[in-house]
Amino acid sequence: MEKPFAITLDVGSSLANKTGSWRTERPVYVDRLPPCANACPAGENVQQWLYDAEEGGDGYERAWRRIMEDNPFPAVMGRVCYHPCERACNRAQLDESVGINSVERFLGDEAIAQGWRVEVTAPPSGKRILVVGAGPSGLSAAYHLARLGHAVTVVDSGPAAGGMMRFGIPRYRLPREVLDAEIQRLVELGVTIELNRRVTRILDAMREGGFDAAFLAVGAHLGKRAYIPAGSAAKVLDAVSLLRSMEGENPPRLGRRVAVYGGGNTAMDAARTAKRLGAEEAIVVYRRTRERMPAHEFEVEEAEQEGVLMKWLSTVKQADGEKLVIERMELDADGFPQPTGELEELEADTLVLALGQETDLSLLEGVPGLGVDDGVLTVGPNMMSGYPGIFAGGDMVPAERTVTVAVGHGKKAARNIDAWLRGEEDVRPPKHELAAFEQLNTWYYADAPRSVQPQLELVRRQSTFDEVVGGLDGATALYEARRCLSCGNCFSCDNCYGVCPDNAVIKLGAPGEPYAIDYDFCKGCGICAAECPCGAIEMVPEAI
Amino acid sequence: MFQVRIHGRGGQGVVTAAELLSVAAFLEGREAQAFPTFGSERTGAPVVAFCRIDDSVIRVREPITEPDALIVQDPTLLHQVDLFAGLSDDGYLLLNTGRSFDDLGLGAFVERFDVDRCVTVPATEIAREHLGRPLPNAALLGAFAALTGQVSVDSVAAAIRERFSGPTAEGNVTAAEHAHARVLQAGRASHA
Amino acid sequence: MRSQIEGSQAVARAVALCRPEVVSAYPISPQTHIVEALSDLVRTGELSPCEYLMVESEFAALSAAIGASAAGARTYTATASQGLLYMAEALYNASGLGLPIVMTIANRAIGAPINIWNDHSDVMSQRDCGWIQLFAESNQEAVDLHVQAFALAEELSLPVTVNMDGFVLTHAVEPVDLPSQAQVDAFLPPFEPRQVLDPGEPVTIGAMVGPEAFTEVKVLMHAKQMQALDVVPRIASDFEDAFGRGSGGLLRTYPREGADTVVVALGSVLGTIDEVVDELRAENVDVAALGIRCFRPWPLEEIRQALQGARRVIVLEKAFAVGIGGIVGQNVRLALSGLPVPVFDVVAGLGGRPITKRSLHTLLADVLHERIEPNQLTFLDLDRELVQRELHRVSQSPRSGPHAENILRDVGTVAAGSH
Amino acid sequence: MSETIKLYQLGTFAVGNRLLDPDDRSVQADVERSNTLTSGHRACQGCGEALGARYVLDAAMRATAGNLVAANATGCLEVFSTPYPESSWQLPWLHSLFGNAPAVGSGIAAALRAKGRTDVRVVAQGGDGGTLDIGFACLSGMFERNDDVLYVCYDNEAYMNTGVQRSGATPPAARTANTKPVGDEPGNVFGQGKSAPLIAMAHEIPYVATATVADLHDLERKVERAMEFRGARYLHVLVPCPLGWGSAAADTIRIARLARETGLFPVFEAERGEVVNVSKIRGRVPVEEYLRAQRRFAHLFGEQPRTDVIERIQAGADRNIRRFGLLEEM
Repeated sequence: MEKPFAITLDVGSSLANKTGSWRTERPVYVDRLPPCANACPAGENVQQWLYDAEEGGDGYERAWRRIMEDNPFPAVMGRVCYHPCERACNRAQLDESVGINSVERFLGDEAIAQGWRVEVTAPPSGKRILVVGAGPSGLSAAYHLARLGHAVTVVDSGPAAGGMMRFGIPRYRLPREVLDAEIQRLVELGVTIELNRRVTRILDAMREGGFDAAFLAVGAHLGKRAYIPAGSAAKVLDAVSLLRSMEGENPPRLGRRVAVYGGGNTAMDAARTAKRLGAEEAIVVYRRTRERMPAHEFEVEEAEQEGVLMKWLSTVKQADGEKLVIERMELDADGFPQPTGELEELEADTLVLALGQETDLSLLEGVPGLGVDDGVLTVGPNMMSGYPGIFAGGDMVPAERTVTVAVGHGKKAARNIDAWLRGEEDVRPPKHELAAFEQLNTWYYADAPRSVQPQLELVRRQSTFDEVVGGLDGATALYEARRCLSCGNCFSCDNCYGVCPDNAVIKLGAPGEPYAIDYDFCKGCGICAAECPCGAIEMVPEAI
Repeated sequence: MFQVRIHGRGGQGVVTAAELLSVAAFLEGREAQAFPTFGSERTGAPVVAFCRIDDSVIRVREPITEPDALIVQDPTLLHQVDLFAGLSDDGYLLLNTGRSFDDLGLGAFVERFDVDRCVTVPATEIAREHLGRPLPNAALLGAFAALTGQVSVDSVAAAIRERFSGPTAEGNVTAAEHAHARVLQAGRASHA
Repeated sequence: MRSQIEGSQAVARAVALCRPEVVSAYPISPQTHIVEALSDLVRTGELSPCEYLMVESEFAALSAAIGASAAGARTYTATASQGLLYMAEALYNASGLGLPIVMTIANRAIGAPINIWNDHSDVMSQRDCGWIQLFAESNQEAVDLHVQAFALAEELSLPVTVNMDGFVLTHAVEPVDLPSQAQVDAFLPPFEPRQVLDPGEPVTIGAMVGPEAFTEVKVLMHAKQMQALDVVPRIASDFEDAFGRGSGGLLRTYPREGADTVVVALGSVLGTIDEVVDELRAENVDVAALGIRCFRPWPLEEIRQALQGARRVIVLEKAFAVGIGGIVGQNVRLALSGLPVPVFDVVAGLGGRPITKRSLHTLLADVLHERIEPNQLTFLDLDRELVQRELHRVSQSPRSGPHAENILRDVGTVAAGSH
Repeated sequence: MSETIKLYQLGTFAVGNRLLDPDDRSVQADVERSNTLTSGHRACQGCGEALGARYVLDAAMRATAGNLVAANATGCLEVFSTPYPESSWQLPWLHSLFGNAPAVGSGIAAALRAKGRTDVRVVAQGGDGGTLDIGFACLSGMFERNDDVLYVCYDNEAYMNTGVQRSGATPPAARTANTKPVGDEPGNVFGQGKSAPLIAMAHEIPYVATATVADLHDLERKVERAMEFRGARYLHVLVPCPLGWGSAAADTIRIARLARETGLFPVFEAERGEVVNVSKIRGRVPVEEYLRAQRRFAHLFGEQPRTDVIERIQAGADRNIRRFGLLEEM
């Protein structure tokens, strides 16, 4: 074609005009720390495994394996974790938090159903490690150490592995076949578990077994006994023993009316168990108000649904025969309960004490350099006690006593033990800046109310130990996973690629690095950053 | 060159008459040029059209100020426009009326012309009769052919048939032929 | 084939023979009959393939033509008078983009006062819009020029106007020899656009050009239009070979060059002038007529050649530039610059006033007997008394200055000295 | 169940979607997108028109398998895209004049019809001034002849190319270079902003739609829908202008979104003169939030806030909401 000078031009010739020189600010892709991951005591990369799960199908296994990097018990976690991740979730400020816990449970159950397994990733280190206590913390440590190539022996005084997961949490919250399946995975990984064996002197045990290091996680199994005058006929026992005895052949006899003294989750477990054991009346006696109960709201609600009664602002003064003497309390200005002297009687065949638990530190006798504070062993930030080579975690160290915290301790200890054995320190990269809700552009997230997990009908909850809360089906789990806002991390939505008025965003499509800015043409308008749904683009001033 | 000026009112087919006349001449192998006085005349307004007939190419394009023949389609114009301006004493005058020049008070005026060259024809009636509509132009062209001999009535008929078709064409042709015959008779009568 | 036909009809048929693919037009007297006839030919399928666009204004008519031409279609439109002015913006655009559109202008006066009759004010107002401008003196020539115009436009990739006097030609019924389709097809090859909007070979047409290149673009436009001075005569002679009839070209002289007195004019008035020339020559007055058929580009050399032997030149034009005078006259003077040939500017036929042989005889007599001075703006058949009265009345007002009196003198009033 | 899932990946709001089939994704999510208006153009930072034009033409290019020709009116779009010696266009493109783009489009369409190239489609485009004011007659004529042209008006509500003068689309109270920000009637004194879409509908052409650069999927869908029709079609796209509106370059899309969510700019589709689809407001916003984001309305929020004017503008938004049923419950 004959093109008249200047009047007619070749198409696309403006590519010669590099408009990037106009720019005063440049967009830069960033990764921010999602609040969920930040809040997870087990240090799970929650957002990442949700991202994998969003694809469904193979994504489920990828998601599960990603959980397994940090936590060997997804199915258990999906049931017993009090999911602080969901309290931190930014989506809560949009509608409702993402049901992370329910998705995790779905993935855990899917793994059991599909028989997914994990392998040891590292070559054998030749090191032997003794883990005392087969609870969540001990097993978690054993799992991670084994995957790091160490030979691990777990010793537990009890008849079965699981610790509080088995002897503290009722089966209606954690069916045993689920627990067994996930523990079995550890055994298949090569972890040796010796049951019904008590370690009395840790240093002897290590020397005799030729262990290079030890991780102690004996938990806190001794129920606290408050002094309560009790007549000979009075039947008083502590919640821990009650719950443990549920795992034995013959369940305990509690009578028609059971009083549980205490306000923690264990108290709720005890009361609900009593109800299931046939008690016509299970009543929780607590010296403060409901608001001040340490038990989680949902536990209290479920207990009440099942007919458990609550008696607030009350202390047990005395127990004998078939009745308790109760003193009414009132809260002072600081919210502490003060006796009023007003007494009343309460019919009760059994009094269950749920006043917290203590740790048995006897196995540490003779170990030099240890610090003990308020009945628990103090450890450093690397989970090592005052005695080199002896690490500890879970309920026996100062921390919130939850399964998830314990599992987290196990992982952290394992990493540190591994490093210590190599004469190194376990150094983690600094954490990214937290992804705040204000950094999101939530317009781009379509409305999606949280999905609800099914619950067992009441009759069966009151009479059987069947699991109360049901799991999500595949579609719902997928839906729930996709409610994730991917705070602070690109999820390849193509928005930046699409909204740039200068076509200055290049789509690479590479995993983890889906886009790049074409600084030849980017004028720095900032639309990409403003319209990034998840706040993964930052505008940085150009040095001029 | 023979120059014709046609006067009438908008809607009477004045321009068409000039054009038909030029076509008739063309069909006889002669050069002809027809054109209207251009304007935005509407029905009823005075209209003038011109036609030149020659044996050589016609180059001049001025309006005809000194016609050899004058066709007046509507006698009521007599009192409005200077119809006869530029018409020489040996010019032809064809007037559409059922009455005589005397009746119209033109007796004195037409005396300066050759009596054989001044004719009145009731073209409108003839048109009503044969065409069914008061469109006098075809009849007048027939009369013109008889009066001036510039074109034959057959050429006029051919021109009409070229322009129109069906009953309209035939009605106009009949009207033209009727008027033609009538003028010839009148001519013979006047010499008798 | 020769037929007795109205000018507009003849032109419409000639255009149809050129097989335009798009015709877009808006009605305005006296051009209307042409596009009416074309729309009819499209409707009946006689002209096919062809799209007839009945647009909402002349501006749209030419704009649509621009689009159609840029899309590679042979494109035609027609207008007159105010319509041409309403097109003004698009006229420059079409020529600037180099789109070979052919447009008939049925020349007509421009208001105010509103006047629907013939003169050349319309085209003269747009004489420098970059279009090639041809003038027809008869309907036969109008027909022939349209056929040549498409060839010319498409060879140079420039738009061309064919000017024919409104009513005088458009509404005149006279013999015209219309060529056959085969003849025209043989003479006019299918349109092959220089640049075209084609998804197969996309280009950006109509870029914004800044000071760095605008001058060059304009110079190239000028050079391109000047090429027409070679192409127009060549096409005219090709046409004569093909159709056995001389038509078009840059100029024509009647009866021959070298006369003492030459009357220069454009368009249909030339026929009347030729008559007068013959009559005067019969009286042994050595006079000739020079017709300008291509006004833009201005055939300066050819005109200089044609007139250099004359003792006097009378430019008779149907428009004038208010505030200065003759337009064609100025152009002729430019062609004669340096030669001792006096030029008489005569404005005639404004707003449809007939240009009669009588008036022309008077004019020539006045010139030959030196009753008119050269370089004095003369108006043919001017009602001097009326103008004098009016100018005189105005001259009484304190607002009038010496120029008003000069005009009084120009129109021959003697009142000037009295104050 | 999963089919009904409507989240960000499957959502209507984000441009692309890693979980969708490539066919369901936005043209703009495609690495192979045509970039019909490509980089290197001289539009201002954050130009809504540049963004809107690329979406419209890329969608039209896809809908026509690349058989597309564009006619462009004079204005920012033409000036910033074709300064000699560089063009940003990647399709056959013609600029003629300010007021004649619709007629030029008609001419191109006529030529293509005559040449039997009806597979090649025509887009004519211009700004609000070229469309609603100087080009209005040509637009109406093109509609009335129902020529096979998609006309796209990129509405930034004033003459931006010449320095932000009032146009027929300038909304009430908006400050422009030739409307005073002070006095009893600050900003644009008269008019509601000529509603070209309603006028287009009055021509009963096959398809009329409005869209904004805030919902780019919707914009693309409407272009694709428009290309399914033969005859005259009109698409009116709201494209915020950071320069003329006095808004942050990064806010271009947000402001377009606010225009929609306030009800000031109703987003709908009409076929043969009848509204067939309305984009409901997702989260209704008071006009004040929209107005405050733009300096052209700053004079309404001075020492004496012009609550009266703001209320009048709110009333206009409410009328739109009523007239077009922009709220779910309506």
